[in-house]
Amino acid sequence: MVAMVDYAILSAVLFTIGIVGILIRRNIITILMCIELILNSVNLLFVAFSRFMGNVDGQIFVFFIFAVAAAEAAVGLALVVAYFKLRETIEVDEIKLLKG
Amino acid sequence: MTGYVWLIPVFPLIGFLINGLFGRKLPKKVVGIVGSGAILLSFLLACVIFFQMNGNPELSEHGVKNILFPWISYGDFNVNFAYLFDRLSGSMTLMVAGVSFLIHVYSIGYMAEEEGYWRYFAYLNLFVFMMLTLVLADNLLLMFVGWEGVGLCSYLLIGFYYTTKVASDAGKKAFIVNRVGDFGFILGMFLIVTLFGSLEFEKIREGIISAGLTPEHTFGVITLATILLFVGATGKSAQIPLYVWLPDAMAGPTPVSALIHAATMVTSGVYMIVKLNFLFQLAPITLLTIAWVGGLTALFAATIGTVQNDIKKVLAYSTVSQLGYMFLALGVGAFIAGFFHILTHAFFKALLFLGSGSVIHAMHHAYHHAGIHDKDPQDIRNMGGLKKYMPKTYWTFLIATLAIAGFPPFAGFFSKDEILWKAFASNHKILWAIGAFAAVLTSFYMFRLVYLTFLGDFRGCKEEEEGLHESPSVMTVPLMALAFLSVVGGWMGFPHIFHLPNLLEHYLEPMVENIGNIHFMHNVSMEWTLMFVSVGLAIVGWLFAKFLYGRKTDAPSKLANTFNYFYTILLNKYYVDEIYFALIVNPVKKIGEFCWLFIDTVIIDGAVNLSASLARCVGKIYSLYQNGAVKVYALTMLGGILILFWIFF
Amino acid sequence: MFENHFLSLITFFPLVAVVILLFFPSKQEKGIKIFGIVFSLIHFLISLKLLLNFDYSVYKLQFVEKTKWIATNFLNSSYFIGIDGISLFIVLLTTFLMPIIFLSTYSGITKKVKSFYIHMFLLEVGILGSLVSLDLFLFYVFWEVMLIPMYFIIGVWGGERRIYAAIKFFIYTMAGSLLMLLGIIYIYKLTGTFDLIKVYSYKFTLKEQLYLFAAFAIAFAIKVPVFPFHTWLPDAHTEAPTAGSVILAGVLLKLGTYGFLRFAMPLFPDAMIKFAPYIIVLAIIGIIYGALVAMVQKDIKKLVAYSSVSHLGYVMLGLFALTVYGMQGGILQMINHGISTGALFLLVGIVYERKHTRLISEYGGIAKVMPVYAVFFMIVTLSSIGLPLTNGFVGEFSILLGTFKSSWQHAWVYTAFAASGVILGAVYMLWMYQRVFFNTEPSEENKKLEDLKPREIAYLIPLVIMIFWIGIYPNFFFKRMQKSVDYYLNMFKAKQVGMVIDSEGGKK
Amino acid sequence: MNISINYFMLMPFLILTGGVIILSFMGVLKDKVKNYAGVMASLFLFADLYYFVKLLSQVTYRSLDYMNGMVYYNAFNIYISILVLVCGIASFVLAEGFFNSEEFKHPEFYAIVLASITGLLVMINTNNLINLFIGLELTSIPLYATVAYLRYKEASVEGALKYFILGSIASGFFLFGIAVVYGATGSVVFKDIMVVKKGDELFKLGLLFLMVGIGFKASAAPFHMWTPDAYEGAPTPVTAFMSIAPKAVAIVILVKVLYIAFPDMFALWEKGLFVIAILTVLIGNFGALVQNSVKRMLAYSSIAHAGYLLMAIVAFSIEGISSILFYLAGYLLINIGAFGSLSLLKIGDNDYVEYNHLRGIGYKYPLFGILLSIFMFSLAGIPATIGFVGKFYVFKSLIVKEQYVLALVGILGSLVSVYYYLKVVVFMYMKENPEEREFNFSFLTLALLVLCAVGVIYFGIFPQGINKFAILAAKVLI
Repeated sequence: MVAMVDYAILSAVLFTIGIVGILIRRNIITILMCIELILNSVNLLFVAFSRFMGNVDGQIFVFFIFAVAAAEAAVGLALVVAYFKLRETIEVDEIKLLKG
Repeated sequence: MTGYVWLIPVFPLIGFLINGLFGRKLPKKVVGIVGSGAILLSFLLACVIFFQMNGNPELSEHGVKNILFPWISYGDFNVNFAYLFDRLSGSMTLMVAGVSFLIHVYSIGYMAEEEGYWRYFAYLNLFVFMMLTLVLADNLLLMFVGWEGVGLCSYLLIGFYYTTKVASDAGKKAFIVNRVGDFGFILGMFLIVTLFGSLEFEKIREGIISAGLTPEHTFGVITLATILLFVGATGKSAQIPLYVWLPDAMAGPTPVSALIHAATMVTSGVYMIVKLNFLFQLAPITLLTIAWVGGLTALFAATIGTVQNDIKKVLAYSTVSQLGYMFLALGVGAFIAGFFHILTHAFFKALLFLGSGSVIHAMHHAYHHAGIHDKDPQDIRNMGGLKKYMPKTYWTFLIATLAIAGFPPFAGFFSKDEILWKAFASNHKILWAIGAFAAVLTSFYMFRLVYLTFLGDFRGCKEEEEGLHESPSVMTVPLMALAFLSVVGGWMGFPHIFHLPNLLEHYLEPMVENIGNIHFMHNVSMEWTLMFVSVGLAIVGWLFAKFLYGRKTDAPSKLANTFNYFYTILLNKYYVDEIYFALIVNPVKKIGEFCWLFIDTVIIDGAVNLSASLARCVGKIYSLYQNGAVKVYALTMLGGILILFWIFF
Repeated sequence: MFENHFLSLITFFPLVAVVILLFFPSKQEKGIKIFGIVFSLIHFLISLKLLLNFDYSVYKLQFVEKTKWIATNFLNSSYFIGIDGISLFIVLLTTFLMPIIFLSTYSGITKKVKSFYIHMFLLEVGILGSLVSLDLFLFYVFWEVMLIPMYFIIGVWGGERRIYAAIKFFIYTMAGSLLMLLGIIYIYKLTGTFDLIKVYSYKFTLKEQLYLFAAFAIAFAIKVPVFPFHTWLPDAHTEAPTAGSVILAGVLLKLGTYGFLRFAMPLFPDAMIKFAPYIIVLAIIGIIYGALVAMVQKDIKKLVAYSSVSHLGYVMLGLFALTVYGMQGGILQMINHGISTGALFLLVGIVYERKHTRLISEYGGIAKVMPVYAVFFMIVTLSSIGLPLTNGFVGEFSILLGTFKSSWQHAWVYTAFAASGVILGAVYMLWMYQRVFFNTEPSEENKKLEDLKPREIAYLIPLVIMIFWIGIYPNFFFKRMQKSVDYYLNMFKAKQVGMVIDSEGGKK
Repeated sequence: MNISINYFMLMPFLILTGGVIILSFMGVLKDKVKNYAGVMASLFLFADLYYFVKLLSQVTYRSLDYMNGMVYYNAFNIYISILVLVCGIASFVLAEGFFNSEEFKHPEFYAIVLASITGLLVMINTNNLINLFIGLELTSIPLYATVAYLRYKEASVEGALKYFILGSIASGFFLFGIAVVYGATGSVVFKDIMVVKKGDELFKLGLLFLMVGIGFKASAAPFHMWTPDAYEGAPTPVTAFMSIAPKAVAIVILVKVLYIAFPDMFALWEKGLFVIAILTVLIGNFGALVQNSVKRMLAYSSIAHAGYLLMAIVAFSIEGISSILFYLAGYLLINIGAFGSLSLLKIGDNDYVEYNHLRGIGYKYPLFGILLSIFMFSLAGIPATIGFVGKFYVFKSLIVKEQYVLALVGILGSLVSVYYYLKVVVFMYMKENPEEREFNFSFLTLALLVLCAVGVIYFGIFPQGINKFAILAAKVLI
């Protein structure tokens, strides 16, 4: 039997991987993927909680998150494309025009 | 007429207003007439009131009082704008108005060619207004009005030739040094208000008498108050340490020196103390201080006077010295003698100044005639033998010299001798000796002046000599009037030993009660002895001067060389001005600059600006941090989360 | 309807001018200027009714108006205005100075005339508003509103470093005001009202008083300005146009001292007693320090600015002497300073207009070419150094007397030091006067300077009249202030009953 | 199971959603019709506005609950909704003026902003974390798009990207927080969360993450880093919108979450917010101090204003909430005005404005100068403007709660802010060598600005009008 804590830990690990990924990867596409990873780690958590508490709220929430993730990805990719058109790069470290 | 005391000072005020507002457009003649006429009216009115008052025993005891309106009044403090014409102030008023009138008349001639003629008369009239206010004031504060007012006029008149730096410097110096004195005066007034609750002379006097104060009671506050008032007096009456302005004040027109810096204004310190004698008597320490300051000033100034070469400077130091005598008199408790000397001094010193003015006038014309512009018309080394050209001036000047040197029966003899005797009689023998020695010096420098100026041969060139002539009668008549007064002025105060009535003392006796237990010894033979001694001293001074300057010798320069060290010190007036500059004026300026350039600019404003730049600096640092990199942003967020973690767990 | 709202009418009357001016074509500069003069003159004449109808036989707030303004659960503020003997004369001083200032700007302001006049009128509203407000919140609003037009006046019409000066002025003043704002809020927290009269009767604990007094005192001290908060003043004065300097020196600074008298002192008497020795010492430092610094200035206007520091030191000293004499003198000295220093700034402005420099060294001997000017300058100088029969003397004398007779320990030491300012005042003013007017023959360039025009004489004469009026018959003013001063002094005493102050030093 | 749908309760969302759909399709229509896209969009907002105003009179002291807090109306929520709608309308007006000079028409723009507004309304009018999240995303995602709306401008897209990446991280945390809270309490409804016993570590963690997520939206330091960049990159009307509506909503959501769901944890979040608020005020003000771009300065200043609002949250009182609500209303007027003024200063599509560009503009365009000055003084909190009253309320709520440190930091911040706000005025009126740039001012925008300025002054002098509502709304919340 896998305990609730294990799910939580897994979720936290995934979440952390996502965050760390955002921080260390330079390619925006990878960063988008890390964001997805973060969202999905939360999904895991929701489902696990929902299952262990016998409360469906969490599972419903997951569906919403799917939708949101999709929308986010769409807009995110669009931005990346637009940016690529202008600068011909998607290196995140190059994005330094606005500062101060 | 006794309801019109206030008109006495107001006449000159009207004169001032007329001349000041419209004088520029009026012809010179009218200006002169208005100026002198206003004073004449005052004088006449003063005479009328004087006699009316004396005719009425009630009035003559308390004086004539005119309350115009309450001036400053709040809480329990009330000062009226009020004039009091009593025996003392009345006598003083007569002298002030009379001498002023003569000098105004004299000025019509003396200033005839000046550009600022109307301005001069306006100032002079304003001066008389202020002086009369000072004299007639019924309370200390109003007296202070006049006190500062005459200072203002003195400032304006010293700086009459304002386009020269010397004159404007001198004017400013006079004002500021006087202010130092006034600082004391104000504080003194505060103490008096605190003690007596009023500044009215009568109230103060009543307060003292009703409280039965005697010198033993009042050691402390009254001593302090009187000392402070005396500080005021040293400023106005040019005593050590504040005498320094008076010699410089000679930069003004000569009649001004005669009126303000000899006859009237400078004596107001003495007058104030006489007026407040009931208070000063309660402070023996103050009196002792006054006596010593006076005595030392008399000697000190006289020594400087012996070597000066500027005719007016000699007279100026002489004035300082004579004022010293007056204070000496006050200090030993001989208030009436002090006052007596005010009067006689006014006559002969005004005469001396006017005479010197006449001489300067002549020299000026002479130089003008010779086409010389850079020669100092006041330097006695360039004069000599003027007797020939200006006999009236010479004779009147000589009378004044005899008076100041203390030759009987001229005015100065009586007053000065009275002072010296009182000093001796009150057991201040050292002070007597100082005074006596100063008398020798006085006689010496005055005769030196006479010899160098009027006798011997003229020391200028031919062209100059041709330009010399006697002054117009508008100038010589006042000289003669004053000469007359210098002769007879002393007769109102014969010493007891003459067995002639001492009018002045008798008249003023009620004003000066002996509440301070001031004791004078009665020793007729001693008094006679000393009188002869002092006459002898005057003769000694004269003979000495005659020996040195009466004929052409190189004795003076030899003497100067022998005592080169002393001579230089004396010639440079003991370097007092330089010392003041080094110790006070320059440090104050330096402090000012330090305050401005360091404390204000660097420290205070620096702190203000620093905080501004600090803020900018913080902003700049932050804006460097916000470097545009997404990763930094994300890390910052994580940092924030960590902070929250730290707070939460 | 104006009978009941007369004070409001006086206060907001300049707004009418603002509205009218908005519809003036900006090209009509002459028309605007004349309108300004006439309007302000009318305003002054109307405001004289305050003086005529002022009842000085008893203490009471007069021309009072009180209506609800903001009424919610958390903020209750009323439109509560009124004057007493303390504010009366400062209000009148303001309305009196305005036409004079406008006359002087007739030639002084050449650009953006219309907005200048609008700002001046707005400023006047701010000033009058803060003087008549009896509600803390209302007061604060006016107090801050005042800053904006002044800021523009310095910043737009000022000299070379005007922007620095304007911002410094604004932020410096604002720093103090914000502290005061916290104080006002704190008062409201404690008392639940902004109504000054009600707050007067509230007894704060000593600790509360200390904090609150500090907050108020800093705000007012900056405005006054008390040493060492004064450095904005020389900058603001030097850079401001003449009109700005006059109103700044004439009235704005008075609001600081007025604030002390109206708010900081009566509200927190015990704290005041505790702080007073320090404030007195600062005031005295200000007197001497201001004079010393003024002495070495090279710019006439800066000199006058520093002299303000010195003069305001006297006012502070007078107020904190806590005696009838000192307080009367302090209030009178506020008016005096408004007149004398205002006049000095006007006079400096006159030569500046002609020669475009204020450096003392550029002048010399100009008494010869501008005799009438020299006379006016002399009179004002004398008033500034406190010569008897001029207004300055009465004020300074009363203040010094008040200090001397105050019950502070070492009062005589305070007095002695403060009185030394009398000497220094003469030093710097006369020295400046000498260097400007005397000393040499005027240089060729200065010979071309033109003497006063009739217009300039016209606006200087009222000031000279005031100088002598107050100097010769100050009782007119004292009488009208007497009851108010008594009232406030009694209030200080009354509110201190029961507090332990004897052991702590201070009041004997 | 028979679920009846209460359309009345859902009306505002439906209206706006309809609007979004209709406007999206307008892109295919003729240009003539497209011209009216802004008007149409505004009409939808007006319709919603009407709905909420009507609703307010019904529910003054009550609340309407639909589906256990999924949709929840009370005076508080309605007050904010109205603010958001007004802000939306105002930014549409600005957008009309801003985009109008360009060649192509923008029905999509309105659609996207409308979607964002829908999201905001969802966020506001719910007591449920699920809805809150959905609303949040519905707000954010269109905003990312609008920031990058001028997609041919690097700054615009860059700002959007940064906003997007950081926003996603914040969403992740927010979501994680919800999950944790859900795990700790078993509920996603505010009221239930409050009732459930708690205090364990998990619960605290949830609170922490929720605060991070909302704090990001409110641009609270140190989660504010995106703000200047995104604001600067976005077209000015969008910046105006972004600086007001989402921020206002984030602040009130924070209030709601903290006050309704976590009141017992006051001691904890008070400390957290205390630090955050101070940081926000200081960073906002000091950051603004050194900017050259006026827009970026305003971006930082909006951070600072968020800081004042956060301070008021710390006060934790009805008064604090009412002061927030009042402040927001004032902030709406001022910021629309300030950004609106900026939006006028563009040439072509270049809306970059430096201080230097303002030189002498006050004389060239007097009305503009006066308006911008009013807004600047109001932002600086000078009395007789609404900005002052707002700040006054905030400080007052702090002092009443004896939060003296916050109050002092607040006034320090205000003091610093005076400098950079005044700098605008300085450049407009006091600098020599005026810029010779010509602008075409849109009449509509100017009219709006005048309206705002009048509001700023009027409510600055007579604040009761707004104040009464703010207090009413605040009372309802607790």
